[in-house]
Amino acid sequence: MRRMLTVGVGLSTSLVLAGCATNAPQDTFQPKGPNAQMIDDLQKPVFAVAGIIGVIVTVAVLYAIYKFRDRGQPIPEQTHGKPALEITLTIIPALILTVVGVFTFRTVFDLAKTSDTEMIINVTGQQWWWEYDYPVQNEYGITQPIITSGQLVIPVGTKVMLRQTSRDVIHSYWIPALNGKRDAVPGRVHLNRIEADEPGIYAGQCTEFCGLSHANMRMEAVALSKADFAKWVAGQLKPYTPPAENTLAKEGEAVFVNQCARCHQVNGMKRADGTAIIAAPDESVVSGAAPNLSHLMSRNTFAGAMFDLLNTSCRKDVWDADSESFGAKYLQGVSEDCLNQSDLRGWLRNAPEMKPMYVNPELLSSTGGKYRGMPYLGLTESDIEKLVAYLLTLK
Amino acid sequence: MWFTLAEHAVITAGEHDTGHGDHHTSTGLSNNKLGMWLFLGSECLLFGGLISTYMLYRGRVGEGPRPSQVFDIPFTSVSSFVLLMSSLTMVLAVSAAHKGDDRNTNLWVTITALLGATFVGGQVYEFTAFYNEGMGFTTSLFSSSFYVLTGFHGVHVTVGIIMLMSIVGIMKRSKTPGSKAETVEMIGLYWHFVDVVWIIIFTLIYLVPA
Amino acid sequence: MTTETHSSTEHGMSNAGYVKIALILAAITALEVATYYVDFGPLFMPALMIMMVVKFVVVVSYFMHLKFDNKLFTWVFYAGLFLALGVYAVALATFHFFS
Amino acid sequence: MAIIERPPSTEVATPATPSSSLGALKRPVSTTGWKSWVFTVDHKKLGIMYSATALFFFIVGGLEAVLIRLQLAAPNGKVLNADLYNQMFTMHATTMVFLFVMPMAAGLANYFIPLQIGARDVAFPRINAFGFWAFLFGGIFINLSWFMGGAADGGWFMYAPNSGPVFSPSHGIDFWTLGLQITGIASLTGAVNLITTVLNMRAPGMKLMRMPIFTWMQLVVQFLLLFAVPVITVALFLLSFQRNFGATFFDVASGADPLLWQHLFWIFGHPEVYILILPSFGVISEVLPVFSRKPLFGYPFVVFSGAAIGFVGWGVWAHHMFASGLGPVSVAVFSVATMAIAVPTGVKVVNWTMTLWGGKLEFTVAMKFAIGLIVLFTIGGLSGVTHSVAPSDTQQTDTYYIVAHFHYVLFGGAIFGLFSGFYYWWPKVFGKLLNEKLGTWNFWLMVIGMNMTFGPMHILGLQGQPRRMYVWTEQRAGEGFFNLGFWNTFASIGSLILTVGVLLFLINIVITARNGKIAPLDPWNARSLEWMTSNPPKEHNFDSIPTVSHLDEFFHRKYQEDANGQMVQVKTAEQVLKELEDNADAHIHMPSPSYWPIIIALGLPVIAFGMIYSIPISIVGGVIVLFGVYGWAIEPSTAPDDDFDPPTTTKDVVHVG
Ligand code: HEA
Ligand code: HEA
Ligand code: HEC
Ligand code: CUA
Ligand SMILES: [Cu+2]
Repeated sequence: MRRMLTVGVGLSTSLVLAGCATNAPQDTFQPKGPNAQMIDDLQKPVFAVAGIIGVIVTVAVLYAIYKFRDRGQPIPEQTHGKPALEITLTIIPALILTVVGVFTFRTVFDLAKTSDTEMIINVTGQQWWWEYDYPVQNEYGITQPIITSGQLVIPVGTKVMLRQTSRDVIHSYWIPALNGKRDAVPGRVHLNRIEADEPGIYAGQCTEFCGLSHANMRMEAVALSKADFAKWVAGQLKPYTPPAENTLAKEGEAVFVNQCARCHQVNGMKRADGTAIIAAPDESVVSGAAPNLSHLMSRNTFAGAMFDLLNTSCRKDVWDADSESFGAKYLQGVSEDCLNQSDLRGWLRNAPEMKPMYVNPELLSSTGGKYRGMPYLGLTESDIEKLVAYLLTLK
Repeated sequence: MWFTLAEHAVITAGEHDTGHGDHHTSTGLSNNKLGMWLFLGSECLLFGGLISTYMLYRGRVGEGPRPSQVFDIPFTSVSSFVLLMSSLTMVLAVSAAHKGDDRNTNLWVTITALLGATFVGGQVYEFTAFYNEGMGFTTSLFSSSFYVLTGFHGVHVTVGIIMLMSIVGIMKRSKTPGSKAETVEMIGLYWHFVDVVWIIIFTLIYLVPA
Repeated sequence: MTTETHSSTEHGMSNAGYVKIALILAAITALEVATYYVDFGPLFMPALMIMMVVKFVVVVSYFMHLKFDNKLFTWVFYAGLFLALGVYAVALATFHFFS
Repeated sequence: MAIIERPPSTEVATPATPSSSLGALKRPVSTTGWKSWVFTVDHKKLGIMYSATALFFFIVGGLEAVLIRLQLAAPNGKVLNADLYNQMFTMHATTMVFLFVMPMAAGLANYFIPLQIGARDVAFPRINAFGFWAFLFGGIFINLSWFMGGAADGGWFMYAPNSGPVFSPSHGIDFWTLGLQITGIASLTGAVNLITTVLNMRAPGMKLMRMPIFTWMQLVVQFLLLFAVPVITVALFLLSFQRNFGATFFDVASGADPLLWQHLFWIFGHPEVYILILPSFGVISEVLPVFSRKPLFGYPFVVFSGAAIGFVGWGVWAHHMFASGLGPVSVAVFSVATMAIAVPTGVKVVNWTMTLWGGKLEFTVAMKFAIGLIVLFTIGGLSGVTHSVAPSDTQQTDTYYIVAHFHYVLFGGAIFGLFSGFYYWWPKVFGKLLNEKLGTWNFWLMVIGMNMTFGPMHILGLQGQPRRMYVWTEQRAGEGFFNLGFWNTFASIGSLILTVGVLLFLINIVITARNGKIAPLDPWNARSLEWMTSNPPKEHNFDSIPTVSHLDEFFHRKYQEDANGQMVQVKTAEQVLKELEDNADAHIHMPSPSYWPIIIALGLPVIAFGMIYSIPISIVGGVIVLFGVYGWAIEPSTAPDDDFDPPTTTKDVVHVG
């Protein structure tokens, strides 16, 4: 039985060790906004209560097995129980839980409050990335809808209401530092409120199993100061500037129109005859959507935040920036020097190899030939070279 | 469908022979009867689930017809009435069986089976009519959940008819008159249950407007 | 639960009684169908529900002998029934079915 | 086989054999060899078969778990690809839950309920046999998918619409759905059978409040099954109709609501978790008193809290859906309802601890596992309570913190309870004692391994690692040595220790079978009726059915209070048994073996197979089932007396079944 003690001690030490570990980006005990804070205020005491009860039970059992082990004592009295004790020990937990219940009730309704919303963003999940759609909100300078993906950009200190849904299966939106999860369910709109106290990047992850690349469906929330946010909005509303003639990028544009524009929208891109090029991803993709690439280089990640658009050193620069300088660094976007060439090229070369997706034509019978994710396009290396040059112009 | 089929066959046609009256049980109740009631309790959850699904989806007709456009209340009222009356003939069969009156038992069981068959026939007719009005199994959520619910019920009735017909055959072969009384009673319980389920379906699905 | 009552064989009702009950059931059914043709106003839903429940209970109590049989059977069956009612009603309520 | 003559004689009487053919085939008559197993209706043989099959599936599920852990041992694991990984955790959970814990509990129930209530068999022996075969064929059917283009890959709760034909085009989910339908039939027939058995087949004097706790908890479990299985039956049917016949129950484009599946699944699923745990609660409520040498503390409280858990368990299912978007009212209500369940469960924990208190504890392996359960289950239960606080749960749900919770309650609870039962009842079933020394190693490696595997998952989850990820990356693992990477590796090492622990149990079985110690009649100085039989029990269990006048009847026959109020032994187990033998019933009529259960059960997977590939095959299966049902219906479950060679006299016949 002494060994049982050892195990107990070992266990509690490991828990302590855990406490002083890591700083993981998705830690649920580091709230960075009022909603997550509300949860934290509730869960900390609950964990404490649970811990204490756990210790009491464990100690009682350990004491009993030490004290009452067979030392040759006579057969004990055949007692059948003590109702008074039983009832007491039933009522105490009931009381504890009543208290917990009352606070839980309050917090549930506090978190569900929507009346003081300051900004609305539509969030749509699909296999395996998130799309953000900022409806027109003139007070933030959003005079036209902004559509982006992967990184959700919000102003600090603003109560943002996410209106969530999905285009295919159920996903779940989760930025632990800002709030708990809320599922994005096709056919339903679920509200989820977030607010960040300080500028910075907050990591998150899709947490409802959504098929092959569920593990690779990540997201990030980027909080910018109100001034920086306005700059970001202005950047997103910048009209399309075609690459200069006779550049590699211009050739890339042609490849893009050929290969990519059927799925990916680039706002303002026109054919030679001046007609707008409108993507029709619903003809090729089950969920009916592919990321809007108009301002690809304004974000730091791609493909469901699975890969960085920034190379390692530039990424570090942004992530480690203090909250003062963070905004400016983020708004720089991705320059040629900072581009994570290998992953982006890998992606264009063979996306399904980089990120498991359902694009095997033999298995597509049940989808009417539509892909789930971005297919292998069989581009040549020179096409890729051109495309990268072109994508770099999409600031 | 095979699920319910096997289930009933196993439980109802099954173990009757062990339960001859003189058995000692702790409650004094017959094993078969207790088993049957347990099973019927369980069936409540099955039909409850199907009915709830229907209730949730009855208004979701997509391009297909609405319930009120296809339902033929006079027709269904008649077939509901037929099923209700089959409960009467069933109870008369059970009553005769307990009196050891195999001749009358046979008669009432046969009539019950016929009434049941009429009901199922009506359902087949109804389904065909609906289908012709453009309400296929996969037309809409309403149609799928309607067919699944009433189809499950229809399968239950069909299984009941098979059991009724079998018991007629078995009683004819049996040497001791009245020996199958408990089996008849057991089939009766099942039959009445299927009837009460229809009582609910008729009201909730046909009479309450969506 | 240990009552030594013997199962249903001896008691129950006379055949005439069964016929009477069937007539009542038929009458209620007729009334139910009538609601389809005659406008009962706000009474419609409650009336229909009550008639449905009455028919249900009558068949179960008399034709299925629950009224005369051991309470255990009643208990087992209605446990299932009420459980079904309870869980499915709550589930539908979460879909705002009743509002 | 069917009639046992004069049991007291030391020789085993050669059983008379039925001669005529009443069904379409002659009755099977073998009393030895494989036929005596395949066609048996004996609850003890079926119990063994259930348990042996379940143990096999435990190893399958365990190997799947080890592959999962190997994949996750390091970042960007390469052991499994995404597709295989998704199949792996789906099938791991399915196998463990539906093909190991449930049937293992059913096996113990089958074997011990009749013995504990003083019956000679269950109420419906042939249905019992059918249930076993349906479970076996259902389990094989589900696993066939591995070889037919891939197993189910939607997670064990198979949320729609991800489980629909578009998003899971392989046949894996079809096999899963239909296979579970078949094992569901097994559970349902088992429930009807065992409830009837417990209510109707008790020995004289065995009032409900004198029933051993294991039987009580199983009774609650069977009621839960009775009412929960049809709910998942509905869900599975809807899914099958969608996948195989084009219905659109979960297809959003047609207006469906995916939350319907979640409700149906969890209305079943939450009672299911109590179906998994209560048998083990029952086992340790037997084991703790025996090795504490005093009665279970607060027997009525334990009974009623078990029933209360069963009851309240129906009202909390939506706690699995706190993040699903139910709306604050539902969330708040279900949150508080969930907390309520901790109260009756706490009653049990208190009573077990109080049973130890003041006892004379003997730490056999069975006892060690039982005590292990108290502590480990409490840890899991308490993390459950932290989930029940809905706002916190939105941070926890679908992370490894949940995985930690349910492995503590399932492994530390359900499985420790079952292992306690194995060590406790092994001598009863096989007449030999499992090796205690090896068992002690088995226990400690399992305790250490399980804490190493699942303990760190609390940390992983709370630091934000979601579940069901085929890979994790350094990028989200945090800094420092003790980052998530460390704990992932640590957990994987733990799972290997756990494997060794389980392996020792398998080795123990082999060693015991080869040259284990022959068990004395009453090796543990036990208290309940199943020990008032020989080891292993005779085919008819009891020579004469005992009349019960106490809770812990066996103990009270052995021990009585002396003048000073001290318990003293007045009889040995041998003497108690001798008394039963002396009053032996002269002529015991046991249910006869039958071909039909296995034939009907065989038809089911054939039907299911046809539903996936081609309807005519289903029709063949249907014909097999019908044929079996008819054979069954016209064959009396107990061969009549004139059906024997030579015919027996009907005088003094004791009917069973
Ligand atoms: C054996 C199976 C088992 C058991 C017994 C339990 C028991 C409990 N479970 Fe668990 N649970 C699972 C198996 C089980 N669970 C599984 C498999 C899942 C995940 C499914 C999936 O997603 O794949 C799950 C998930 C799960 C969730 C959903 C989490 C999520 O996905 O977000 C929740 C939420 O409330 C929950 C709560 C509880 C509670 C409150 C109990 C209570 O019954 C626990 C009660 C016990 C105690 C509390 C300890 C002893 C009590 C005392 C010592 C008294 C004093 C205590 C207090 C005052 C607190 N469980
Ligand atoms: C009773 C239920 C039960 C049991 C016993 C277990 C046991 C184990 N489980 Fe499992 N688990 C679940 C139920 C269970 N699990 C459920 C419900 C899920 C959720 C799935 C989902 O999300 O859909 C899950 C998910 C789950 C995950 C999460 C996967 C993910 O979300 O991505 C992990 C990861 O580590 C895991 C690990 C383990 C391990 C290491 C064991 C170990 O305890 C296993 C120990 C057993 C063995 C190791 C077998 C030993 C024997 C041998 C190996 C013998 C070898 C013999 C020869 C060679 C002859 N389980
Ligand atoms: C058949 C549709 C389809 C075609 C054609 C296609 N893509 Fe994609 N693309 C997608 C989908 C779907 C995604 C999202 C995949 C994911 O993240 O899981 C995607 C993602 C991307 C991303 C990451 C965007 C982000 O914000 O995360 C880039 C960059 C990209 N594609 C570039 C291209 C280029 C360049 C081409 C042409 C050479 C191309 N795609 C052709 C469907 C397509
Ligand atoms: Cu999207 Cu998981
Ligand atoms: Cu639960």
